[in-house]
Amino acid sequence: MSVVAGKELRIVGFLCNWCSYGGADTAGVSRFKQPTDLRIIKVPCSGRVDPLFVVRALLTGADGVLVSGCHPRDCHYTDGNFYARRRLEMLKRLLPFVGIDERRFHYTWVSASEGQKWQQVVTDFTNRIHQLGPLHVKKENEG
Amino acid sequence: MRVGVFICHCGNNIAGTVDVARVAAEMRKLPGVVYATNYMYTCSEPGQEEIKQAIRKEGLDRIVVAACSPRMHENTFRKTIEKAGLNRYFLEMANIREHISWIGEDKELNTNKAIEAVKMAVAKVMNNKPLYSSSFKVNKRVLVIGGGVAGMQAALDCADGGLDVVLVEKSPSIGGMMSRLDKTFPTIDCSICILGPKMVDVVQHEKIKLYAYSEIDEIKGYVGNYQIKIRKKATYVDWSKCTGCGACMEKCPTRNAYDHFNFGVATTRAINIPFPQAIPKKAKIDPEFCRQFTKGKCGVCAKICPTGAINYEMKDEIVAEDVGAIIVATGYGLFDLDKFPEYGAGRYPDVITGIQYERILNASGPTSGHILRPSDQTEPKTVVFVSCAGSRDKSLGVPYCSNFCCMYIAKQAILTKDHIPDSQSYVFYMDIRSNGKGYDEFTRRAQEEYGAKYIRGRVAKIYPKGKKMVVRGADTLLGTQVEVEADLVVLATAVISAPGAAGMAEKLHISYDTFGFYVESHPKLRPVETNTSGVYLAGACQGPKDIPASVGQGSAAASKVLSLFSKDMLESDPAIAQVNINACVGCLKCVKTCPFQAIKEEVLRNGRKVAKVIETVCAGCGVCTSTCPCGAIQLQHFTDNQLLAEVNAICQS
Amino acid sequence: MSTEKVKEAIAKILPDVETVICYQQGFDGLHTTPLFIKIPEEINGLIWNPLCVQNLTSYLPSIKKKVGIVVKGCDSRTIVQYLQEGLIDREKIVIIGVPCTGVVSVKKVLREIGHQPVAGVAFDDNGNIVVKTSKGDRTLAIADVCPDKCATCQYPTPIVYDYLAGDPIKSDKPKESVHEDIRQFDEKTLEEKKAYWEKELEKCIRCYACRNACPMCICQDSCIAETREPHWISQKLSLTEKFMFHMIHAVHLAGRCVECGECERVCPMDIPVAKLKKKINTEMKELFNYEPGVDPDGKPPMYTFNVDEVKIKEHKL
Amino acid sequence: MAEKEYAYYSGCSLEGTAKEYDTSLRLVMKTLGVKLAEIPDWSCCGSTPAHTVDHVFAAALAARNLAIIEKMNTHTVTVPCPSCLTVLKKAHIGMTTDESFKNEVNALLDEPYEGKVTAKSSLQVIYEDIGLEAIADRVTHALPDLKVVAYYGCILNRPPDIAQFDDPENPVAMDKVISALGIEVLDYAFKTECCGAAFGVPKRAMVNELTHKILSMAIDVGANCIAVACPLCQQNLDLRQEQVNQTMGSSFNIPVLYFTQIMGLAYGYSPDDLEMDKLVVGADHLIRSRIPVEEYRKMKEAEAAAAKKPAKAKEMKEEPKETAKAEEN
Repeated sequence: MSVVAGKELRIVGFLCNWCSYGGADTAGVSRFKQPTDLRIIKVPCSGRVDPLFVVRALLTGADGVLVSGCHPRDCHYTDGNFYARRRLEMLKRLLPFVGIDERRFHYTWVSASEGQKWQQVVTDFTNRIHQLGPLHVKKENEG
Repeated sequence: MRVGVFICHCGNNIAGTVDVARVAAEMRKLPGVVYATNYMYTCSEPGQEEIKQAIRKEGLDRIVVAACSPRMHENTFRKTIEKAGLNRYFLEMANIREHISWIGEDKELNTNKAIEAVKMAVAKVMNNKPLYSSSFKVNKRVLVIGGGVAGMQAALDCADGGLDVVLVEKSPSIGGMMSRLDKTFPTIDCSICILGPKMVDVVQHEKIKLYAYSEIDEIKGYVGNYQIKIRKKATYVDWSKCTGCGACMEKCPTRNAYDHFNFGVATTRAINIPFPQAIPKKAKIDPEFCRQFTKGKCGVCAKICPTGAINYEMKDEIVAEDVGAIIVATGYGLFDLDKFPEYGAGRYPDVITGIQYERILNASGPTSGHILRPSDQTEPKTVVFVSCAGSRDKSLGVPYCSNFCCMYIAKQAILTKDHIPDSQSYVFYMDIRSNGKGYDEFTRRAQEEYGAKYIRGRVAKIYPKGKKMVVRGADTLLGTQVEVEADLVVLATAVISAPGAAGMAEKLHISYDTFGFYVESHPKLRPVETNTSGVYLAGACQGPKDIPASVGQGSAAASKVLSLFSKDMLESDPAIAQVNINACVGCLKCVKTCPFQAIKEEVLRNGRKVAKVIETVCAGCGVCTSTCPCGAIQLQHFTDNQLLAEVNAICQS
Repeated sequence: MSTEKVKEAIAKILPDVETVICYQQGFDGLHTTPLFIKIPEEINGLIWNPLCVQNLTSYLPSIKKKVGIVVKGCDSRTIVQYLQEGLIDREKIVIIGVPCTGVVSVKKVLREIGHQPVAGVAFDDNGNIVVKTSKGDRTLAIADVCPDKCATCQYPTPIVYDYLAGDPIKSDKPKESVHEDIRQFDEKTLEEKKAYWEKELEKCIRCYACRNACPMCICQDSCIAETREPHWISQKLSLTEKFMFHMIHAVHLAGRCVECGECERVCPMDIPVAKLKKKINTEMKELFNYEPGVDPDGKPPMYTFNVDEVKIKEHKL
Repeated sequence: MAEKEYAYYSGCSLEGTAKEYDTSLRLVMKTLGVKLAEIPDWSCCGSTPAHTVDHVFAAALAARNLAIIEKMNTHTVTVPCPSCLTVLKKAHIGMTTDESFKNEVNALLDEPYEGKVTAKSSLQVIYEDIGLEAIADRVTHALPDLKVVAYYGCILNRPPDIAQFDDPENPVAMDKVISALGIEVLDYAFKTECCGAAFGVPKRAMVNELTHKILSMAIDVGANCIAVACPLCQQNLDLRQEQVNQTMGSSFNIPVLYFTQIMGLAYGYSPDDLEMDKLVVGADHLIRSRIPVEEYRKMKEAEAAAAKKPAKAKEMKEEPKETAKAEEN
């Protein structure tokens, strides 16, 4: 059991270490309450996020995937999020072509100081996924 | 593989909303996990000792600590396991505090989420490889950006510590905001009298190289090895010849140039030296106002200059400097009057800002220290101060307190009484914030000894009535509306981030908050560090700050640089990209995308082309790894397999 | 007619190159196979007709010596893309371009003749292919049995060449038609599209023929579909893993696929694998006004960026 | 110029106490080439006691009208009365940002409101959609004696989130419109000051005091006329002047005109067309000098020529005193 049945759906988040992971920490320190569905994977930079990680997650069990990096122009590594933006936009447009609702994948920018924005992003995205419901209705007997 | 898992209670911070014992119990069921326990404070001395004991007793070779954010204690635990003989990169942390216990209310859901988070960490740690730092040489020069009091203090402390300092100031003189102030609270000593000698120390220090009227164009490199490009803006005056005699300024026919130093309280000449104590005391031309530039003819200053320093053809010049660390002290900005339509939006000449009033009070200011109101140059008898003009006002985008206005208003009220004994000051305030040494006594003196009338309430409107300005506000203590007919109104306008702060942060790769203030590494424990190693903060660029705090931070930043430079070699972060030359097909797409030009082409002995990472240049972003189609270049510690292990741990369970 | 011109061009360049890559007849009249000409005598083995379908340019990145190659318009896009990505050295390649009015899909022909053994093939002057079998001759219009890519071909004349065998031809197909099939497919509901791909990809036997034939699949032996470092997918023949493999192929070709159609041509299971890549091309055109393999000075959009992206808007939640 | 069309929600005041606002607005709009389409079967906007008692019910009153407008050719409605405007916009914003509120309100309506209507004050339409240039183009008459201050009142520009027009503290639209007519407009600090009209019945003394302030500030800055865009403002400032004079010992006699009446005068309509006779404080003495623009221009030219001869000796010496504010370093 990975999520609490009936209460949670499976949401994977890829957060860049410098901005969004820090933003999530800031939200935590400020005790900004959030839904519990999200599971966070720390990456150094949103530019590290191969779109195929998102595909892998969506194909193997995730109901939603969230990628969050530094605001454009404020990347700790100068250009990482600029690459991320292109790649993730490409993926967002490809997903519906293979029958996956693009709303299940969201990418955004949250800085380390934006604890409140992080709370909002997590809450809104989780609500959205709950509205869409589970992606994997009939579970394949795999894995 | 023998993984050990340590779940921290963090007192009640985690254990309050996460069933830590159950998390530990669940972990024991995982393949590979041979030891799992929970402990009150894992980061404490005995907590760390327990990890070391377990490593020895149980023969653990991979460690997972589930506790607070790795941004907090990852280094602590890395050192712990290293002491027990493990490679420090055999550690993973699961953030079950900031990301779980502090943000979720349901204990069952939190516990489940914590189990998942630790599972992910276990999955990842089993894919961790030992990594080893290498060391590199440090360039022991430091760049200080901003020549206000914080930057000057930092520069002097570094220079006194034996470091070569490059100080860059964007205005024509160092001194910053403090050089504009008349007196300072709570001692009423003269601002320029205490700052002036410091300014002289800076310019005379053999270890400090000053670039005034210059800006940072580009910053490249990393801690220990930065390459800086500095733009020396064209002054149209050859400073090597200029003696600062001021003859040009006297003869310049353009008398209506905007006076930046005096915040527009007066006008200046198109060629000017900002103020008598300026350092360097050199003239510069404002081409916006100079007739030679606007009309194409004049040349008066060129004729008058005894040393022939005037050069209308001068262009910006770019100079390069290499440094090993950077102290950012770029200061703050102030709200403009046009933000306040209810106070006339700058249309009423006798409604001015606090900093403008400082210039009017100042003996070397445009009124030679006589308080004269701008509209008719008469002495005001009633002066109203409005605190929080913009500050603590969400609707204006400044929800924060500007920190030092309460104090300077009290100071200005005292000085007003000193200058004009039969004057009366009124202060509209929300709260009096005077929480420094001797501060509260000072605001009380303003009221009790100098008779300033403090009215608790906000000002709704300021409007002219004859020669007077009527200030209408609420007196919330009396529960009435009050109107004061004033001769002069001073607004304590909100402190905002310096103009261009965001752009500077982007050049430095440091974070800034919604308001443009730079974000420190930890609000309590790392107040002058940034998340970019080698870059430190001083003064109000990090948030509104008064003089003592700015000076303190300047010294703190300097001490950080001095301790960084106490070693000749620095250890590199081994979490960088690595090429598997057997898998690399030499397409070199990684070379194209690397933001740091850290990858180059290498030809093997058999003639095959492959990618090669320049270890000292790689910053570890991983763009190459997500670019490489065949997975041949892998960012260590964040390899595809490590991240896939985490994805699988979530999705396939 | 072109055949002679091609032969002439080859004869001219042969002294200057190590080998010239072109086509010869395969095991029957319907099939062609690559021919590597090293000496003048071998030129006679060359054939040139609408059955010369295979994209020969795939050989180029792995050849170190100077070579000549015969290309159609569509094949030339691969060369352009190689040049953009720095995978070949233009100096080391001599290109003989041949304007093309459309080729024949062997699969379609075989389907038409009921997969009978072919005794011989001829072409008439009216754009027909005549296939001889034991059950008699069958005349088919080339336009009816061409691969899908020919129906909307925008580049009948090679984009880059050193010698052009024949007169340049202009495309008579409307530009909008190129992505029309993608637009139409996209109008289906999510459920329909999901069901479609599940049905199609379920057929995949993971033979990797599509990958091996793809000129832009430069990884070959290092393909992450088969490595354990990194270990992206398992060898299990499940729908998820098949789906994943085809998504890997598509994503790795984002902004690179030159739409030569080799992947689909070689697929033994008739899976429309080129469609996924074409969809991404449609988006690349829309987002970055980029078309792979057209401009030798172009930059593949996934390896560059603009600080301000005009077409990418921030997504709201 | 193609004719612009707007739905026109006059509201109850313009059918009664502010009849002249309605009349002058229609004339001005006609001159400006704007078609005002009547809203069939419009009803109360809800700016009654309803909005202090029941938000859903008040919004339903407004939304009923919005739903009717939604079915018309144009989806933009112009509203002369700021009070109606606020209520209509508040209902619209509430219903388009809060799904559950929308459902609650629509439950009370026969025809649901889908949120497609844009409401603009008549001043906003004239200022933003028609523009100062077109306003100036239509002027036929000069009004040399008029010295106007523009009084916007409390809710034309506020709260900013609802009004979404002009500056809430220092609005300028009416000033600019009247200036564009060639009429002198004076800076006025009390543009948005409360006139107290809402307390006209229960707290008369307070209203008199507030009204007194507004009127005396107008006199202080040298105005001889107040321009308004709100029926309640007009009524309060005009009708109450005598009362103020009696209780406060003042002697105000300053006409309070709808800005559309002033526009009408500049566009050549007669005072009768504009129903100027409905004013309590008459404006005849200000209008007497009205003169066709062409004649006025000639008169001014002659004056200037006469004034030029003796003043010849004076020479320009100094630079113009403008101090352009440079960007802060």
